[in-house]
Amino acid sequence: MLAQLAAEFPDFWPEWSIPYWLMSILRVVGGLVAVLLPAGGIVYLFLFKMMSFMQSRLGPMEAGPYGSMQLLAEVGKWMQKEDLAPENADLRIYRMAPLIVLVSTFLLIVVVPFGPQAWFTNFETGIFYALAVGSVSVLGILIAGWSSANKYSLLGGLRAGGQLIAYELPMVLATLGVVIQAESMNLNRIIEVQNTGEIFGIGWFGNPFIITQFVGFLIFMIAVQAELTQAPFDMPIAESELVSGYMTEYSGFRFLIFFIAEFATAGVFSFIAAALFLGGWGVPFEWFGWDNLGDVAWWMNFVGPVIMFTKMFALVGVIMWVRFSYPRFREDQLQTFAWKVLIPLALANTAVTAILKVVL
Amino acid sequence: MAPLSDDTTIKDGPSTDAPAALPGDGLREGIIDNLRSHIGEAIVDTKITPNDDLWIRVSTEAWLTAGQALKNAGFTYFCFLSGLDWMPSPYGTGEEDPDDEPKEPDTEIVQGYTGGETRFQVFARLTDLNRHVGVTIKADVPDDRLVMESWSHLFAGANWHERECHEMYGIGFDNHPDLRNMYLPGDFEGYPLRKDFPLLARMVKPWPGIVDVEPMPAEDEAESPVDDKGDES
Amino acid sequence: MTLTDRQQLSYIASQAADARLNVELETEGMTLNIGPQHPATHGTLRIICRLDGEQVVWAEPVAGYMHRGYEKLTEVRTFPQVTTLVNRIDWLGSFANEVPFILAAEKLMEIEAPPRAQVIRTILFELSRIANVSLFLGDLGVQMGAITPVFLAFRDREYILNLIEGATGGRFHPNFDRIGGLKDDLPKGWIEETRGAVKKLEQFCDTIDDLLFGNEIFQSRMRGIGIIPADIATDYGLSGANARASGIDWDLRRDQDIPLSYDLADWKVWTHPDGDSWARCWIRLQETRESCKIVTQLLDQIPAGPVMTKVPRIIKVPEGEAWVSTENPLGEMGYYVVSKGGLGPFRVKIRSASFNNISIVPWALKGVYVPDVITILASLYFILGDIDR
Amino acid sequence: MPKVPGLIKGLGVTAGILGKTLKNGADTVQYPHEKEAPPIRARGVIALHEENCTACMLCSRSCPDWCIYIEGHKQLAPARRAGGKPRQVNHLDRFDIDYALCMYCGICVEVCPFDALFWSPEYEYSEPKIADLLHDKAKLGEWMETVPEAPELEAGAGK
Repeated sequence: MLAQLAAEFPDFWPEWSIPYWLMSILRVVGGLVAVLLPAGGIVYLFLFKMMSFMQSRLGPMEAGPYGSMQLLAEVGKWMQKEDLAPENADLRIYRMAPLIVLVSTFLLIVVVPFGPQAWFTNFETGIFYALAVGSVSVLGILIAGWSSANKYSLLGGLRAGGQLIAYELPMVLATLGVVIQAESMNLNRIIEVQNTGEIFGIGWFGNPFIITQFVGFLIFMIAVQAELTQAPFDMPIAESELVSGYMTEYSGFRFLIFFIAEFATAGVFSFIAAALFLGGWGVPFEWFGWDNLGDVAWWMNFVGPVIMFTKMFALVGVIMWVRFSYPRFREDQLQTFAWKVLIPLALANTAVTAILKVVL
Repeated sequence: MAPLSDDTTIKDGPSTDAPAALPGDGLREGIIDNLRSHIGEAIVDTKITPNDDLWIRVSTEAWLTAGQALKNAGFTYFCFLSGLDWMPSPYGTGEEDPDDEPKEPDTEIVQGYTGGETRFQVFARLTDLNRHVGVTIKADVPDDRLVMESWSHLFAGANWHERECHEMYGIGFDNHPDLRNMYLPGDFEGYPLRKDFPLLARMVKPWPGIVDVEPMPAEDEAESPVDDKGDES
Repeated sequence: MTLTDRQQLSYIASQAADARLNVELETEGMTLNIGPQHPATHGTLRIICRLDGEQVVWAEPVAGYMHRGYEKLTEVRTFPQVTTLVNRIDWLGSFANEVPFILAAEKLMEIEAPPRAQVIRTILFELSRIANVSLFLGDLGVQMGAITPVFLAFRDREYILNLIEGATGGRFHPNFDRIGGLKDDLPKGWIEETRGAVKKLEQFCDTIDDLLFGNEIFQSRMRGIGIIPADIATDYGLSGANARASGIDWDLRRDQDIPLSYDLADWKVWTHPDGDSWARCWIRLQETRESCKIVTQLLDQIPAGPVMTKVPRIIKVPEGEAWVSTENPLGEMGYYVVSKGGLGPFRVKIRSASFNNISIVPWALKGVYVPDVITILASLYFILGDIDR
Repeated sequence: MPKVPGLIKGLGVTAGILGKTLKNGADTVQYPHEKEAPPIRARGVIALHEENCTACMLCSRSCPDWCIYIEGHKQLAPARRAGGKPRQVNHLDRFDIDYALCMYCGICVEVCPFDALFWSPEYEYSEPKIADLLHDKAKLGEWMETVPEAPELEAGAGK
């Protein structure tokens, strides 16, 4: 019965249309899931468990089995807390700042494809858009730092501003290599190229750009680490010097938003990195005899997200692993590293890619 | 910029099993003679405890020059500087039975090693890191004007110690850059380490050690409160 | 004294910072209060920094938020009661605080502890050094955002604290030292347990070496930062690892005649020529290893015999003055005890290491950046109870 | 062997501990569910053996913090030997220790000439209010049950 249904399903798939309102609801729900699920998963898996295990302890164990409900308990705690604001704070924008940071995360998820048809929007210039709205969070952080009327917050906000802008550039340049190789800025197209491509005639594994663009991948991940302000680049937060920097004055619900945004953004950036360098939602098309995006079977819309989430968690795992192992740089060392090492390297990478693209 | 020493693991720290040549009393006498040759009669008194330690008391005026002379003689390491109040405390330890006859408080000021004429003294300790010998240097603080020369330009570390001494004993230091309180609020009255400053913790509460064993009703109270139950045999 | 390039640069930076304060400023500086409630101040130290951008042009520590007036309290306590007070000066290495005070009282009474007590004292002294410095090594990472080392430090320090508790009854405040010896002998099985724990601590040192000291980021944060030349160090009375990191070969365990059993063991005094934050931290790492070595060697050499000499039940210390200082985990800690022949001391001057070590902060912080303030403070290593007493 | 960069080594250390924790379990103890036994000598709380106390005030007087409060009265106790005269003994009315003040130095236990005070390793007696930390002789007596035997001494311990 089920097998029969499954066999017949592809036939009516193209005609199977969803009304616009349902589509909209699906997208909103999907967006919430794609942002909040990674955030929750990352916090539980990495922040609560992996970090604890790396420090030879168990982490939260009381709320739910193996402490799995701990995050919900924390959310409950934060919701109950008083919404505090410093006396001299610029209240309106002070309250707005966490939302701006969170909104930028939601804006980012819009272009991430989870399957051949499972996307929110299919921009032709998807990666350009992603890099552009990725910087919106800087505004939120700067606003938070300035409006808190706290010197630590101000220093943290300024550091964050300088750092995020400095690392935007290597990130853009690192993606440039991918864009040159894929000849497209559409993320779904980039994924398609990776899964249909071949390296020196071997197409069995596709062509995930992590192999040909390894330097670009490294630069991208370092830049992501800095964008996310995770150690060793966490000086805007720097709890031991700036007492959490721009987040110092936030409490309760607003802190929760910052907190969610931090880990949701880690997830979304890892989604993008997975799409750019790890072949995204796809499996090498050759395995199933697909030629292009149009051929991909319908079930990839359901398997794709699973693959995406797996890759995302793997990447976030590396980000968190680094975070829990390294001390942080100093602000000027970080800028030096960005401008004197990463950017020249990324430029060279782009140039080499471009030359090879033309030559080969 | 290259690191100052490239090797992060310097393997040849000096190693010794036994203490390097320990100072003898001859060395300590030599120190006194050396100091006397510089500040002359300003040395009022000295004391050597055999194979142990050395005290020198200098006159009030020579406090700074003595420090300078000692520093030049190799005592470069500044250990501490503080004050002494030789007046016996009028309050005791707060552990007196109120029923007892109040004892006449001892008011005689007796200075310790190397003597002295005044109630307050300052003392400091300097160490010679090469010869492994230390010296305690003392000076009287005149009773009518509790002010000494500051050592803070001689030993930078004396700055904080003099501030502490000023706040605790009320001894001033001339030419000290910044004689604010370290611990106490700026408008605090009194000098806590002076013996006539009461320790409130021992004043506000009665001593629980006062014997509080009610005697037998209709019995004479000559017996000691401690019963002989313990030596049961 | 010849200055290296780096030291000169540090001087130039601080001079530049000075000059900037003196000229008419077009921009306004910012005063940043680090503390008294701040994660980097290990308690309640407050550091007022005047900043130009993120560069410190002037800094001053404000101590005293934890002043407990121990020097006054000693005046109303008997000699055995004072030991419980001095336990709480440097609360991470508390046994080490008792020893110099007891030695000073013993010096005045002209008695000496029996050899067994001396060796056990030395072992406990070194164990409290390990407990203290291992926490420093872990905390060092936290000051720079690496959160893992501190948990490892807490885990491994626990082995030492268990030992101290097993022998003395108190984890943090042993109160085990008595005038004339020790309160009690070691419980059975303690020596074997100590051997195992010390091995674990040696492993901990290697882990920290790999995880933190070997890390290039850590090195770039610590190298050439907060250089303190030797003459400045002696001027301020820096002691312990801070002085040895400036190339001063001075260790009170070796360089004075003291009734502790350091001469029974074969160990090294480490010095480093640089005088920067890195040197200070590295010296402490090496010292922890040396302490492990001392403990392992002394465990084999505990002589049989009593742990207490004959002392009267009610201890009256003869009139006199005595100064005894020992090489405590934080540096030179000494007590100047004046006795008038009574039950309690007439005056006790407590010379604690952190007080001097932290008085150099205004000098050392000139011209550095805010993040370096944290690393320099961390590398100078102070404990609030040791500053304020 | 070429030197492994510290950055890689650091990642290796944390991964190693992660693996060890997964394999052998954590080094921590899940406190309310499982408890570590404190050492025999641990100074947890002071227990009072009331029968031995003669209200001699020695502990109260030697306490550096003045946190022991003793009251008593004299009364007649039956004679030790048959036909003897009734003895006069001190009866303890009040023996309070204020654990909010106590520094756990153990001087009172040491000075007690009649073996009435003991250290117990018991540690779970926290109270929500500081005032409730003033424990009376009934409470102190309950802790007598938890007082362990003194440990054996290490070889070579002399008298």
